[in-house]
Amino acid sequence: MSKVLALSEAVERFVPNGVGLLTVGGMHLHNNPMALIREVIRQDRKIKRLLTSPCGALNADLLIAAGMIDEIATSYVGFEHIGLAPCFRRAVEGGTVKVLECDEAYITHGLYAGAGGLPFIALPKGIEFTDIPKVNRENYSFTTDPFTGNQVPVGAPLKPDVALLHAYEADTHGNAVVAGGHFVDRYMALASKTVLLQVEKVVSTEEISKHPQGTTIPGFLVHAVVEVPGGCYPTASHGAYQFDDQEIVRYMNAAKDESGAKEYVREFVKDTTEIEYLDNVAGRLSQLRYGDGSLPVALSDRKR
Amino acid sequence: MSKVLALSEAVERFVPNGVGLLTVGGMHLHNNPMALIREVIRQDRKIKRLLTSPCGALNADLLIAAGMIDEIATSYVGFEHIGLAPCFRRAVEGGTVKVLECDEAYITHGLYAGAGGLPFIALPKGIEFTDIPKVNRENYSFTTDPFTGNQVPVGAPLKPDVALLHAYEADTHGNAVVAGGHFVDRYMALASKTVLLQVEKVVSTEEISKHPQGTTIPGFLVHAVVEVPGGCYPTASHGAYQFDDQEIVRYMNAAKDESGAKEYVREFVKDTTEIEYLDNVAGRLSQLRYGDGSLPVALSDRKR
Amino acid sequence: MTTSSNENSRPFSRNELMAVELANRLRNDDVTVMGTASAIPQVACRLAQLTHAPDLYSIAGGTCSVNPHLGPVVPSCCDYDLLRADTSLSLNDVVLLEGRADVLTVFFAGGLQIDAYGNCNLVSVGDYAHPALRGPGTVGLPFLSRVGRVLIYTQSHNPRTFVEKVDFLSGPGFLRGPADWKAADLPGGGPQLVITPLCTMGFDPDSLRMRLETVHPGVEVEQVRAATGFELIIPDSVPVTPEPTAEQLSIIRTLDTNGLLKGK
Amino acid sequence: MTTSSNENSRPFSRNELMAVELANRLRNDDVTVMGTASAIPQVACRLAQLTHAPDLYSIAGGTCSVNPHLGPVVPSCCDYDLLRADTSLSLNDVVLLEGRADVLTVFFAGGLQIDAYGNCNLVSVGDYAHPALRGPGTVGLPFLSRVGRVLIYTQSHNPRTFVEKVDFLSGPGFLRGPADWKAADLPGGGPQLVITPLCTMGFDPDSLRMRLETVHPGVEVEQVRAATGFELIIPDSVPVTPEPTAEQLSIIRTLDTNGLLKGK
Repeated sequence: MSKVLALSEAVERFVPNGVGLLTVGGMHLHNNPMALIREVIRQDRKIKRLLTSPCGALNADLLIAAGMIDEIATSYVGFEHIGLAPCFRRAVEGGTVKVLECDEAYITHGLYAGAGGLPFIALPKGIEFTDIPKVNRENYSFTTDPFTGNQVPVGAPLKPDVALLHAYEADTHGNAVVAGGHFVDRYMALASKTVLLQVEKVVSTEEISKHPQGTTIPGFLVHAVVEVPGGCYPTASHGAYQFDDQEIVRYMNAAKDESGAKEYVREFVKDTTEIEYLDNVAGRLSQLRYGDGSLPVALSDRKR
Repeated sequence: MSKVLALSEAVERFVPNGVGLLTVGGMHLHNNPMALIREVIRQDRKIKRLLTSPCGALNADLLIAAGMIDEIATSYVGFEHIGLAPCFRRAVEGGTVKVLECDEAYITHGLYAGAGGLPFIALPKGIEFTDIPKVNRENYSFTTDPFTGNQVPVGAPLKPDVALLHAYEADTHGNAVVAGGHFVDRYMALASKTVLLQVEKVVSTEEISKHPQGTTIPGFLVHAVVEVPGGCYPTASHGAYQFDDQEIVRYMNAAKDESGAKEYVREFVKDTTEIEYLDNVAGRLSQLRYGDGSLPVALSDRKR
Repeated sequence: MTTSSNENSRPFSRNELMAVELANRLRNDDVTVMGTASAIPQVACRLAQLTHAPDLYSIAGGTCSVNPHLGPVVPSCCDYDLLRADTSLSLNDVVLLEGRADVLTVFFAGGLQIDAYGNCNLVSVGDYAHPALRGPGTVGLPFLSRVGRVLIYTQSHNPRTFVEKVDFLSGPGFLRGPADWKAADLPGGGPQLVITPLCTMGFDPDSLRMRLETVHPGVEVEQVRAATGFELIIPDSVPVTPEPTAEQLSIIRTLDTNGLLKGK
Repeated sequence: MTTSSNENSRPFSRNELMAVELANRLRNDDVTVMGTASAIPQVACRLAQLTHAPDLYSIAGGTCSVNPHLGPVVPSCCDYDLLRADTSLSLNDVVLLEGRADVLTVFFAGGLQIDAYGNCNLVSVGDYAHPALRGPGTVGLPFLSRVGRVLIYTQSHNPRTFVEKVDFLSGPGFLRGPADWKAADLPGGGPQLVITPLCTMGFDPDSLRMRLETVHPGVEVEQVRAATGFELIIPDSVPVTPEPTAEQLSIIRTLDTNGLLKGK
């Protein structure tokens, strides 16, 4: 039974409006599942709480720009070397989006706990000397280490209702190959109740099974596969194309104030179908594609 | 600086006599680091406590046959479809080796905790309804889940002093590629203070770096690399050769009583150098090699 | 094991019958996991995939390959050959999912001892401190408490294996019965099925004790009763287990080119 | 940032000087980790590998490749190009090792605010509930408490960055000083070095407060004092930071074919 769906149908069926905890894959400006995120905005599926990878970027900021989220659990939202994320910054400074302050170790260990049905996860020494647990008592707490008697910091398990993830390719069952960096996307898939996957291309199971150990996400965790070549744009898709720093800067400039942000979302998301959007950026995308010669990981290797 | 050492020197330098917690890689009759284990026996390096993967096999039973260990933390020692492990069975029934009864989930999560400096690991619901935590209060305990107020089972972190592991190949720095099943060997490497690696062959860093994501164990965790082609025999080396069920049966028959076990150890380990031993079994090994045509994972794929 | 005199004349082995019985209980939306020495459930899952359950996923614990293609069937759950498969996970991933309790729907279990409530024991027989028989250890059996359906299979149907109460509980079944089971509020669905060389058993929904369902061709009910070390619930009428179809046997033999299941 | 008038006439940029200063503090047995926007420490590590520290390991947090070959240097820590490397880990593996506290010896840190005791803040400036400036978030900075040596670098040396006490402590330095630091008994060695476009600073072993070590060529001690928002310990004699050697510059430029470090 094929799980390949049109972008609109995948979001309609699997992202309920008001979803409790939704997580978005990718890290910094890489492998952000932008096509899925744009469709969530088009369909106005509000998100109660967003969870990012240890470094969220446009995947979080665009959702904030569109007024989609109430709360964000994150250890970082920004555009790395390019600058701060304008809507995240404004929303937090203005108190319109609540932050559940996390750190990278908690996000990865918390997803491990969520994936494994662990009631909570004990954390390595150190976090209790920061201000983070003081401002986020929902995700951090303390308990007794019964082996030593010490009070130690612990984190709550992270169990997203829905994960929006990008992979390089998948078969119709959702068995997916991630090229390049894996970030915490696999743990998001393992920990989430529902997984939507956007891919550069759908391939045969025969092709996938030539490299059984290259598959990062097993199909039984995946609910929908959406084929959207270019769908990470303007972020990078490892193995396919680099991020577009010019478009990121354009977004940052446009989103300097709230009305500019709303206008950007209207023009490039709400008033544009995904196909139109990707048609319009096809020229930029072709310039950003990794050339065969310059591939750091050859195509024959990316399946590892 | 090359970490490649002769088998004898690697054990001399890095396995102290009376080592507190030593762990052996591989699972069932696959990827057991037998050359390292035979050398530990030859050098009479006693082990206070042995930790196996979720399924120990000859890697544990031969050490027991040779009288090397006082205690064993394990969830299984046996020869899978072939039968029970004779020396483990006899030693536990006779009370000469103490068992720290573990389950598979605790061993993997406990190594995760050890690798990550977590003070302990909360376990998923279920283990508390078995008799296992009742008979092993050193590794299992209970504490309060501060997010729910429930008492929940927890496990102590597993932090081996020394890990003996097998990999298909490594460079002189110890960057290692594991072919086929990974079992929990990587977590053993991440959690152990000292890692000794036996490999089928040493390759160049240039070769390794052609497939950076195929490397399972990073060199900075590895203290010694020993090149012993055939060194897993009579267990399997994934990517190289199948296990020898005939030799396992011969061992099981020989080790039916304690004097037979001691005699086997004397003949095939103590009175034989590793080179002599592998010379003697070269004929069998050549029959057990995976033929090119029958390779389930082609040589070009094993580096994934 | 007691076998009937005309056993060898049948066109299928007991192992093949057990694999088919298991396969018949699998569903198209199942995600199954199996452990040590799992040739029979491996064949059952592949058979189901190739017949009524094409979308079923099966995970070979050990290598943790997903949907191994088999052909040949291999005796070890960690075999390199199992990596001829659709995809593959890491052992740690599988252990994680075994904790999630809402993804994996079937586990194939067994034991040195299996008791009237489907509790399993792979650890030791007799007093734990001074065991009469030390088994290999529990491996992942505590997972039984968290999986959708536990399907138990064993090649030993005798009073030493089937006991009123396991000497050491390492794989939770219905614990000590309904009150205990309800109080435990475990995420799993508990044991559903026990398949042996003699018969197929289920569990009585009220008492949660083992109940005979069918006897295999050539086996008498009395034989089963005598081979069981506790009071088995035996309905008035006990049908005979359906025989494997020609198609099922043909598929099994295409997979099992080494004849691992032919033996018995 | 204050720059001296003859800055542009020097044969190296401030970024190149900072990379060399960092490289000079790295040892052959180091295992280093770096995070977000880490072009400067990436170059520092590769430079060290190609000169005095061939056995050093460097981990690019993000992709988690080990010993990226660079050429070109890339601005993002998650770049696909970083996978042109010796080997690679998963992010989860690196997070685990950051907890072990006995494997990773160097972390390159920074902050919106860095205080007199080397505590870092990447989260927010002003009242946390109503921040004057919301930063991106702390990422992995709590790891500072567990790593052998923290090497801090920043491209902003001004009184807003260098403050007496961070408004939000997200990366532990020496906390509130010797008593606090001793009581905490953290596994890490604490901050060792702070490199800015103006100078290199260390920490006074008694007070654990920041202390000027060297001023970069063309920078006056008074400039540093004025650019620092707390009372910096300034020794009687402050040498000038050694200039990069021709060999060091040549290596950097072979790696940095995109000229990322050339800017400033």
